[in-house]
Amino acid sequence: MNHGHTPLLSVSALSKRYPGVVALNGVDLTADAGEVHALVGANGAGKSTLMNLLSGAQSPSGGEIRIAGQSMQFAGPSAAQEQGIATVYQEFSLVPQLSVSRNIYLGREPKGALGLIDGRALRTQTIALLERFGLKLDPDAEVSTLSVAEQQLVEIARALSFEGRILILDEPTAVLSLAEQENLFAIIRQLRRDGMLILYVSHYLKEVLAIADQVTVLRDGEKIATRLTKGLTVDALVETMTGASGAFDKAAAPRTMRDEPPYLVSYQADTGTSTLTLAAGEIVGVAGLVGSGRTTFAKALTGNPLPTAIADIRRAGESFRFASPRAAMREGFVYITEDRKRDGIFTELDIVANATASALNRLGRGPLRDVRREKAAASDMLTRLRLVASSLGAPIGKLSGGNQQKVLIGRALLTEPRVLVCDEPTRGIDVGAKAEIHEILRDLAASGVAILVVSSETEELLALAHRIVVMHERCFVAEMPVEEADDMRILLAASGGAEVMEKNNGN
Amino acid sequence: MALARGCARLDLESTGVWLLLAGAVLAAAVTIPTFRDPANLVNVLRQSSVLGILAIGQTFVIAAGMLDLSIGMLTGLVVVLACWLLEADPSIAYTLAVAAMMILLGASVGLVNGTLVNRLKLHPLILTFGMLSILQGLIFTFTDRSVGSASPLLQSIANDSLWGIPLSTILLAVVLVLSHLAFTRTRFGYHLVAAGGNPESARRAGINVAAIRLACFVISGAFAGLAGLLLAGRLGTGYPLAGSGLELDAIVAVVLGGTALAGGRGSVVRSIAGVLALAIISNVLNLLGVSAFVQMFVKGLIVVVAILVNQPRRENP
Amino acid sequence: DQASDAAQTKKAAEMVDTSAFKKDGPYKIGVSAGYLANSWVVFALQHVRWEASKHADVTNVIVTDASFNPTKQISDIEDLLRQDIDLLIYWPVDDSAIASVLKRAVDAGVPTVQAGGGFSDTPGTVSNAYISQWTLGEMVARKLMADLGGKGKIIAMLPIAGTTAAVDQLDALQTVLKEFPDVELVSTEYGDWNRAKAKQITENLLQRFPKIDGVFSPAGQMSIGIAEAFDEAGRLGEVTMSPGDEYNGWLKWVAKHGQGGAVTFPTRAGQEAVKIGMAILKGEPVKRGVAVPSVYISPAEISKYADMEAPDDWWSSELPAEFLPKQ
Amino acid sequence: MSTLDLLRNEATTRFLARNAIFAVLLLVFCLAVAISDAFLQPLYIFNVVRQVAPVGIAAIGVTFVMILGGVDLSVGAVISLTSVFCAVQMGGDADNTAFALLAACAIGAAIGTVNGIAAAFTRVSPFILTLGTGIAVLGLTQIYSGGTARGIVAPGFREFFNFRIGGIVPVLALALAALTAVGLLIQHKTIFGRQLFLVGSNRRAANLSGLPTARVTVLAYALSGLFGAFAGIALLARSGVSNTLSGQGLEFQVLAAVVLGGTTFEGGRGGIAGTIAGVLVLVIAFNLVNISGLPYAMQLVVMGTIIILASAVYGQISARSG
Ligand SMILES: Nc1ncnc2c1ncn2[C@@H]1O[C@H](COP(=O)(O)OP(=O)(O)OP(=O)(O)O)[C@@H](O)[C@H]1O
Ligand SMILES: Nc1ncnc2c1ncn2[C@@H]1O[C@H](COP(=O)(O)OP(=O)(O)OP(=O)(O)O)[C@@H](O)[C@H]1O
Ligand SMILES: O[C@@H]1[C@H](O)[C@H](O)CO[C@H]1O
Ligand SMILES: [Mg+2]
Ligand SMILES: [Mg+2]
Repeated sequence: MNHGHTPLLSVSALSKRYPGVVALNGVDLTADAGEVHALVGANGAGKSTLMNLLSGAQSPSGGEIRIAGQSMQFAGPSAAQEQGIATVYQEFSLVPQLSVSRNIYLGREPKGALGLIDGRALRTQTIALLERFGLKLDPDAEVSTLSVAEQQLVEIARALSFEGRILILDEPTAVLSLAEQENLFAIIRQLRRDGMLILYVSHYLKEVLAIADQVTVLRDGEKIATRLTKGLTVDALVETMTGASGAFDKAAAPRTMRDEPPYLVSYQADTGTSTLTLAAGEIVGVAGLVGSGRTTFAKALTGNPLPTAIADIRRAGESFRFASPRAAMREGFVYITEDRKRDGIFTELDIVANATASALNRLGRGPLRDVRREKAAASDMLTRLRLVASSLGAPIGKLSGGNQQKVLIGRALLTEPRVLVCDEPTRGIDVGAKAEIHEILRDLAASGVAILVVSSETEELLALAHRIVVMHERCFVAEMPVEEADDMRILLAASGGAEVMEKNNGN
Repeated sequence: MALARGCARLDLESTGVWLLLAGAVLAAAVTIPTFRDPANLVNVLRQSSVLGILAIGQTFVIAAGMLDLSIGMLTGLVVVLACWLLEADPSIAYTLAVAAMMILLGASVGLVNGTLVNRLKLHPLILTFGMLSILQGLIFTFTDRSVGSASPLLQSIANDSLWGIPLSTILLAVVLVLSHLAFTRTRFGYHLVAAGGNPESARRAGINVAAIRLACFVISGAFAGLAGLLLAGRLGTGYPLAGSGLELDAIVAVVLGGTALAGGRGSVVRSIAGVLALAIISNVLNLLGVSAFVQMFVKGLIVVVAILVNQPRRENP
Repeated sequence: DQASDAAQTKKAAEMVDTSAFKKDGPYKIGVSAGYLANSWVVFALQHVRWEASKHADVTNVIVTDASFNPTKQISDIEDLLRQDIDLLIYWPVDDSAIASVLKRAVDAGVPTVQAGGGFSDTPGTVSNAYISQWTLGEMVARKLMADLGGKGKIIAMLPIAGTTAAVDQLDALQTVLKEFPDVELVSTEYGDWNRAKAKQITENLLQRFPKIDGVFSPAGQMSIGIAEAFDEAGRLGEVTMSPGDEYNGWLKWVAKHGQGGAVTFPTRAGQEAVKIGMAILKGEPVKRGVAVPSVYISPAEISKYADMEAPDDWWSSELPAEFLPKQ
Repeated sequence: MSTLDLLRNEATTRFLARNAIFAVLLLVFCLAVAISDAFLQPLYIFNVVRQVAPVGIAAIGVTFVMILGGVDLSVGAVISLTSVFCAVQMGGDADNTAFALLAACAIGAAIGTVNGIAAAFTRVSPFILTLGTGIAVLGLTQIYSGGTARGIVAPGFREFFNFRIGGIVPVLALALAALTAVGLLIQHKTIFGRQLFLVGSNRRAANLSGLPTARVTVLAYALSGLFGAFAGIALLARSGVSNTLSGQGLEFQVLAAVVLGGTTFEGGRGGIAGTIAGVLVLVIAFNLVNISGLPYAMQLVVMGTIIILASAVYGQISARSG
């Protein structure tokens, strides 16, 4: 919206070129104090690039940034910070070996006598900050020992500690629990009231419409439009993002019945034992709050047990307890990670290498590779998954998140799995790609694969699963056919308020 | 849970070297009477100060996520030059002047290392390995035999004691205290471990990572200069090969001290514990009259075992 | 140089009053080896053990190895003194580097005897069982000049740069060369007593110089590497090898090619050192230095020394079987 | 279409990055030829190749380990031990040759396996780990050899490896070529070879993808040890004797060569071809200095400079390709 006075932030004709890529192309944007301004767009649209330019992490190839009317050239992040711009980056931006407090005030440690750092002051400052914003963190804990969610909270606390004029949040909620998200939104509203400008990047469009005053849509590095969120619908927003009506059908595909007996899984966690069934041809969704233990279960099921996380699998007389992913794969149990960058992709290796990683033996002859067969298998699989890539020789690191995820799915499928376990299969992936991946999973189920989907996005589970189990404190506390499921029931069960419901074992 | 696990590891990591040290001392004290002889302990201290100073310098570099293989030959170069310069005029005044020069020389070699690492984006290991070779070449171009002699001042600092404590040990202690302060109480110290732990995060926090790296190399270079002066005093003469291999001993000591080569952690105090452990082990083996050949084997074994029991924790999440 | 060598011989003749060191047995002998990873010093050390075994009042021999590191040798000697040794036998990595710690030993009443290296005239060394690397170098040089007929281009292969051996041998050669203006020293190399290294260096020299008439190489183990290089380049014919030392591999080579000869480099220097040391402990006056003389062995008489059955890395000696290094 | 040529030049930069070392090699070689025509004489070239055989062979093994993201500093010690051991076992008798060679290889592989197990099942930094095992092995060698280069090589052993086929190509040079071929085969044609890159690129992902990361790790280090033994044998073949010091310090020449060849310490990149090129760059540079008559000391200076410059050039190019 255009105020009479000079807006706090105005960006004109801003561009960023990377060798080869035009990440951002002549983008104009104005946003004002006391405003929450959201940025949405497909993977690779340029959201993070824009944020990185504003936070001084990268310098523009063209265009101008004005803060309160003054033109800025940020030499580096510290320059931007001096202008009161604080950032929560999309990528992990902490030092794992250091404590929470040292991370929060990194670069701004309080000095005491003789210019020496005042450790006590550092600690008290941190405690004060955490209390003020209701963040539950141990100031002395080493970041490497925190969960993903807790680490994200540290990044947020760090940004808040600047008490600047502009707060940049690049996908802050991707790994946060509902409660933590609510707290964050409360904080954002507070800051807005205090006259701060919040730039908010997210793929969760509901969230965006709930929290933001205005939303700017980027596509292929260009600005498509800036809209008031008032009266804007998700579908309308999706349409502007994708340039086409991309809204995907929420109706779960009909379950294809099989006569094979189901797998009976009994999961022994530190908090007790609970069971779960998995049948060929059905998609089971696992809901739960962050930290409820879904990933740990998913990994235990696929050959990464902990002493306190063991999955026993029985089916028609046979019974397994996998000691390694390798062993699990032999029985057709395959896991697709929730953390692509860290546990998924082989960044500098090409697409073929990434896709065939798990299937080398079945594609080769004895100890020898069959390079031609690898190429063929990879390209067949990836065309089937509608992968968009220049050439299969390109390193996977250059692909967008969505396409990377497709390659990972391809890797799993090349092992011809019987049970496919997808952990947050669409985290950080734009709506277009998301719909495609859902389609792929449905087809797989139809072809007789048993699929377990762990997701923090209820809509996703409702759209995808035939049956939804809810995890709370590392046990399955509720189970419901999708027809009977809705946000409320799931949330209730997930937060421990599970009302007893007769189990529907899905057959 | 995860936190507990973390702390457990952290503990062993920081205490491992003390256990090793205590173990070595105890074993020695009970088995060998001569070990308890204060004069012997003084020996061990005196024998440790050169490596100690080098290890402290190396700790800065390693904590910052790098490595400096050039300090050994740099020490050697200083030994040769200092003795050569001091032969003409061993006066105290001139000694001090030369000392200043040598420390400056060391620092400037560090400056070159740091600049090249920053500018050419070279892997520190390969760069400093090249530098090692260059320095060795320079030494031999300068002389192929022992030259000059260390001034009385240098010799007495290296060999004499004050109230029964070797002067070189006192010097080491001063360096240690200052370095420990730098690590634990200054922004530089805070920022260098950050830069070592995750350079990109450090950069985003507004830390000038390049400057940090430069500084670390300068420090390790300057300390190599200082160590060279001590070594000159101890040898009394400019022996061309005096420094060869010291860089690896220093690295071993630092790692025994629980500083992972991955960077992001580091304690100069523990590095010194590592140095002492090594010195005592070799002293004990000598006192036990263990065959010279077996000594080498035992040392290798101890290094391996020590680092195996004292493993670095898992790195970045 | 020559003068200093003469001076050295004169000094060596001086007698030392050892009454200060007189003490009764049993005795503990400490040996500080500058390095042991070298067959010559291993044989020298075996001679030390052999001689010690002949003295009933010598209870044990403690050996430390500085493996070419003078700093460690200082520490080693300090540690040996801690163990109340009665006699210190040593060979240096570097003479001057250990001068002061040796002085401390002598001040502490522990006599010190240098074994096998060059004569060392410092207050820290009571006596020497020494081999004059200079005389050795001179003998080798003169023999080479004779074989060359006083003219031609030669190369010099020396041991580890900076060691007494390297320094004195080169100095001796240069002194001798003054008398032979028609002999040109085209290149001086350091082969570190390492046969492979000597060979590689020579291979390159062969590229650099279309003609090399003679090779000055007093250390046998390097002479072999050099000869191999010439041989493989098909140029063995053009070159005159200097005498080497009693390195068995070299002796075998001489026996095979009837060329070069050898200058003894007696490993019994170690034995001499113990004899001197025991005399000192008895308080008997001793010479500052006992030269263990090198003699020239012509190719003709080489077979008396060469042991065709023994390894290359072996030294001809009188050691009794039980004291020979394991083979 | 803009994306198309973007990809084209992206591909080219990647190509350049992969092959920077060969450019460097060409450069150094031309320089060599310019300074001395000796570098055009086959006899001399092969001499150079033969000189570098031990380092080159060891470097092949170490490359496997470094693709995996590890490093092997014990290789120098392994070279010493295996060559001494081999000579002693031969004991001057041709009948012992076969056993001596096999046993030496077994020892090398065994030491490598120990490194591998430690590297696979602990989180110890391989740099310090192999530095330690290296010291230990050096000690073993000293204990075993007692300081002398014990043993006598079997008659004909040296002669065989140094025999020049057609009066030009020494068998030792052929051996290096053959082992290079084997290395290339393992790298490109075997599943293990591909798994090396996968594990080196992202160990966690490799493990989750069901790769036998531990087995791959152990095997890689075992190969490094085995090739170390081959190198030890080559060294013995060249010199005819060997002692504790023979292999000392070689590990760093090897390291330099591998890194010059474009195999990074981070792993997941590089390969045998580059390594061999790196080896040749180093040896040519060394001989160049030698031929141009610079003193030994200067050789060291030039070596150091080349290592820095070459890897700088490499780094620049690969940096641009991301
Ligand atoms: N450092 C870089 N080097 C080269 N290309 C880059 C770099 N960073 C981003 N890009 C490219 O710029 C384009 C925009 O990337 P950006 O991260 O800004 O998109 P995004 O909207 O944040 O995507 P996502 O929703 O997945 O976070 C993409 O094509 C990306 O590949
Ligand atoms: N069975 C178990 N035994 C011990 N610790 C467990 C167990 N299950 C989970 N945890 C711990 O709880 C924390 C969160 O678990 P996990 O990551 O599996 O939850 P999640 O539901 O996947 O959360 P997210 O939404 O972040 O993926 C982890 O640190 C894990 O170590
Ligand atoms: O071992 C070396 C060489 O064998 C040389 O021949 C004489 O000096 C000894 O120290
Ligand atoms: Mg982004
Ligand atoms: Mg999870």
